[in-house]
Amino acid sequence: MTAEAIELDSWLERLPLTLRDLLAGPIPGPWRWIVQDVIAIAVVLAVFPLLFAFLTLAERKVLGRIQNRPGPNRVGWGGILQPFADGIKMLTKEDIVPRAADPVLHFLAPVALVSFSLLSLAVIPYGRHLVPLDLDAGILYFFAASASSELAVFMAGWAGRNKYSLLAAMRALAQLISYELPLLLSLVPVVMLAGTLSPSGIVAAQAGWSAGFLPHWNILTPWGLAGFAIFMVAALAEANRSPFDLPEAESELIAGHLTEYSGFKYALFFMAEYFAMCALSGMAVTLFLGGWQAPVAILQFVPSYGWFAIKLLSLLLGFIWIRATLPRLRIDQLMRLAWKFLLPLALINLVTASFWHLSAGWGAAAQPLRWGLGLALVAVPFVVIGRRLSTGLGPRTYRYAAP
Amino acid sequence: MNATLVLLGVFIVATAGTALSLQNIVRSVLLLVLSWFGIAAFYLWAGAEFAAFAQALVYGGAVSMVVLFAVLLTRRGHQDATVAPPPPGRLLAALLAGGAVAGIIAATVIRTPFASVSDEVPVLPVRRLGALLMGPHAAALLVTGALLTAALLGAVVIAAGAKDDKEGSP
Amino acid sequence: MLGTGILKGLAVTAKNLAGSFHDPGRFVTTQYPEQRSVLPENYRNFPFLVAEDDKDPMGTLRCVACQICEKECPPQCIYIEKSRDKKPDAAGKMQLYPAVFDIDISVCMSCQICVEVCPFDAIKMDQEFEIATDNRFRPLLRDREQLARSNRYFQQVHPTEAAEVDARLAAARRAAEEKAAAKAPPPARQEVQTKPATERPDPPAGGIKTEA
Amino acid sequence: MIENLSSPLVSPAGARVRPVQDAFHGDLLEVSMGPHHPSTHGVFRMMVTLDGEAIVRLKPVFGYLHRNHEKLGENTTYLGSMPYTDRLDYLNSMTNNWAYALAVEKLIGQPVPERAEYVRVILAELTRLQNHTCLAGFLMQDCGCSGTPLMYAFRERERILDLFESLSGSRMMCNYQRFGGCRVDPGPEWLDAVRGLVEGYGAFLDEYEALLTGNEIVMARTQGVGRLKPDLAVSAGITGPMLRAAGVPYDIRKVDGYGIYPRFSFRVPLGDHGDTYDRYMIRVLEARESISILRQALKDIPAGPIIDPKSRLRGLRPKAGEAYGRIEGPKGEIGFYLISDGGPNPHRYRVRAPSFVNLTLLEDLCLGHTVADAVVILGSIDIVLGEVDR
Repeated sequence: MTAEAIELDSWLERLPLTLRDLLAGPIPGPWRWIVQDVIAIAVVLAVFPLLFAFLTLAERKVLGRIQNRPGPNRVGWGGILQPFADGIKMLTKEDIVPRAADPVLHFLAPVALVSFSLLSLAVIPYGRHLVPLDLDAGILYFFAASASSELAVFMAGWAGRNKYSLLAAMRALAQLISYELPLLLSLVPVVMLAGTLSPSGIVAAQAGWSAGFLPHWNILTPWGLAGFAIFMVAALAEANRSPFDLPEAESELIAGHLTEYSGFKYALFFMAEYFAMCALSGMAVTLFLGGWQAPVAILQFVPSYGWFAIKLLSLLLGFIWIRATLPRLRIDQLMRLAWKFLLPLALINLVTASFWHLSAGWGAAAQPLRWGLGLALVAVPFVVIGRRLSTGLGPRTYRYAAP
Repeated sequence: MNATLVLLGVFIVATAGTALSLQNIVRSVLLLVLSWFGIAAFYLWAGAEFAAFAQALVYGGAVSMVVLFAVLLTRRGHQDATVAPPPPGRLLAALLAGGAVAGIIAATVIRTPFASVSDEVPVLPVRRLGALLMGPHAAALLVTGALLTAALLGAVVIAAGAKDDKEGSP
Repeated sequence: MLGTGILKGLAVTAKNLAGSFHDPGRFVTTQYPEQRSVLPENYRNFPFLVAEDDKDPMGTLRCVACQICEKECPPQCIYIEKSRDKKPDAAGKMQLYPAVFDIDISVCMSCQICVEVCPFDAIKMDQEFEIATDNRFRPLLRDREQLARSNRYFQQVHPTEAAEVDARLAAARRAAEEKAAAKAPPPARQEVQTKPATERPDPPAGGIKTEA
Repeated sequence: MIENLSSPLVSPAGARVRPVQDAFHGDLLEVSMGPHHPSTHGVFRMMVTLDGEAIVRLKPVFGYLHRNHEKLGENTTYLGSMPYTDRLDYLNSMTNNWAYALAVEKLIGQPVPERAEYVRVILAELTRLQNHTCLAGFLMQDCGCSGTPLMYAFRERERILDLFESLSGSRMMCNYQRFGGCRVDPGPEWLDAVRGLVEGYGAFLDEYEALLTGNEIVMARTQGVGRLKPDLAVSAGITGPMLRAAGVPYDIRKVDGYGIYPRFSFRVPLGDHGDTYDRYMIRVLEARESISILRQALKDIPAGPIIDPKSRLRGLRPKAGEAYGRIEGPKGEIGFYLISDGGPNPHRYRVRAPSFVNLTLLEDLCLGHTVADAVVILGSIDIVLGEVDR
């Protein structure tokens, strides 16, 4: 930690640490780190389910407001207790296990899905001192945890022994696997330029402001912008969110791989989906939006975990906003988008990032040229591949019958 | 011998063993995937974080999907539904092959001098790993890369070919 | 260029999100039990029988049991039994009255054809829609007493239509009186028991459920 | 034109479609969608046979909402059937009423006063506006939007239904037209309310198109999906926006010129590809034409009686004969064919429902497409089960 960072540690910044030491203080030496880890786990297990609860409420309220209606406002003041009402309803609902189902897999699927998505929450740096698990290969751990959630989706689809849920499970797998590639490739430039796989290292690499108000976030570079866009689109697909929520598309295969689930297991699936959404947007914040860094130097009095929360919530709001606006893509279009559009763009983004890295030494005069070239390297393939991909689609003009 | 090592070894062998014995093929595949996660846990115990997460990501995420897709998409043809009892010759050949492979492995295990397990294990930071991979071991990395790409292209060609056969037979 | 259409769509939803907080045009929900939307005057729900006088509804029903509405009602949900005796109606003429007048409002589709074909303006459409019941047979079969409402209630519910009907009835009554007066001027004019026009402000009768 | 199903079909999208073996042993998947599938616009069922993702055979099954409408018509008086016509295409009761009134007026040669003709045109175009707006909402709901376009469409539809309620007494079951005119005279303040709505509707359509028409995902999901060739459409008797989207210039308002439509100048938009996107766009363009018709009608609506004084409400006994009255409903040609034998009840009461006829081509449009497309194609045909099953 640089000297300047230490004296910046206001008491608010160190609050979580002081609280933890307060709790873990009396425990004798060797057992203390276990208690500290248990506290960290307890905090994550408390914060994220609560965030999930109020996220469902926020989603229904924002969706309602976009559709000119109030959203839930009957339970509690302004609908604040709605998530708990939903929770109780889900708990009291009957949990039907189909006779032909494979009971072990049927039970294991939601449990596995939730546990894998919870695992991936362990490495995201929520604040300057708030990293539950500071791993050297944290980014790899994150994607290892979220990659095995495909297994649980397959288990859910297969265990139900239902023709629709199996079809939907196969679609879900195809979608998850083909979007894993652009997801990972879009973060490779970040790792390359930050030189480390550890999330806190990446956040530290984005520290500092040039001229006081321009933060060194990755998104404020041409390759960062493209990488962020690809990462968000792929994150939408990984979390089965709006334009890609094919697996549980109501208009086609009823409830996809969730058809055979009811009661609290059904709620667990949605909890897992929201955890995956939070985890992926947390990772997007860490990689591209400078983690817990403040946007402007003078605003540093706000604690670091505050900035992380603001960025995370704004990304989640973006997820909800997109869900309210866009229709769903068909399975073949979804695949074509992943393999023929996002993947090539992600690969070209590597070239842009390397150009950006090599041209770091250019003088101030050459900055506009550097930016121009960087943006061209991003925009030109986008337009060319975009036009080739959407041949035959486009706005049309209509003629009128002769009177 | 270290207790956790034994525990992990038993876990891996047990899950792989029961995977072989199960009737329900999907459950056996899932048990196999569990044993892969056991191997990842072993790497973690051994202090190789990078290898553990790579194992979990590659095997737990991708290879398990390939195996499951293969299990689901191969259709049992009518002819191989009933498994004919193995003629005595085939049984003998199986024993021979199995014995030979087991013998070679046992021989190498016995003859190689294992270094004594020292307590502190040097934890390699990922950056150092990267330098090593790109430096002295670059050739090995590129060869495996080329091999994997060739395998992938071969699979695509075979799969594309298979679609035509399916089209032909009504 | 790919993506501009999506951005325009996002802009529209953002405008609606912002608009829903200040622009009434973009926040259309009326919170029903607390707020109520104003019903237009022409709104029609199930029919009711018009009675001239609040205090004695059964005595002053305009309906003369001519059964035209029973025949014309498409789903046939009206059942009328004529009375044996006669009683004087508002214009003093001796008329029959319905001994039984049932409407099964679970069958009625409130198409108001009965109102259209009734020559005596005896049946009009009500505007009360909060009539949920826990049993779908007996409470939904309304008999004469439940159907009767006073003309005052009719004036509250459909003001313009009621005014026009009252004017027409008053004119018809005056014409009947002149004709009666012209037809029998020589004999001593017997006391005309006709009730004066209903403009006389009646105190709201307790018996009939009048709109508060 | 439509060969029998056993011979191999080449679907419009060019995908080679193999004849159907028995569905249970080949690698075909028999999927039954409906009758209470969330996206079949009411009780309608599609028996879809899938070869992998592509549809090989689609058998529509309907009749779940059959209410014996036409037999009922034969046992009720001419006036008694009028409220039942509201329940045919329950989204557009005003145009159903007008078609039935037109048929009876042709049967008995009943003249209709000027003001009633203008009010009928105004109400028909208002119905067309709300129907086309709802269609776009439902179509986007089938494409997977989570309700936003549908809620905007219903927000505007409620404004139009409030106008119907303040005029006829009920939002959807108006029962407003009579033989020889209309039942209630719209007051000046009602006409001002309609003028206010018509002025604001253009802006709403612009905002709606900004949300949907340029949207790349909407274009990807609907362009080239369910392509309908003009000659197939004509031979199958398709009418309405679906026919005009295929490029055939046939609009009964121009062809028959019934009512006073020849007095208004409006254009008939035509599509070139006949796919789902064209069907959506044609309806939006027609909505804009309806706005211009409404402006013209509202400008010069005359005073005068709303119903012909000599028109008979009860005891209508037309001379023996037959008549077929048809109008350009929002979904296509809705017609009533009446045979009277002099009695108070029609001898034969037949309804030509556009949704029913347009639905016959569902399989031809869906061959070779995926299940997700079939749902979108069904949405673009714009069927209402009340009218299909009668």
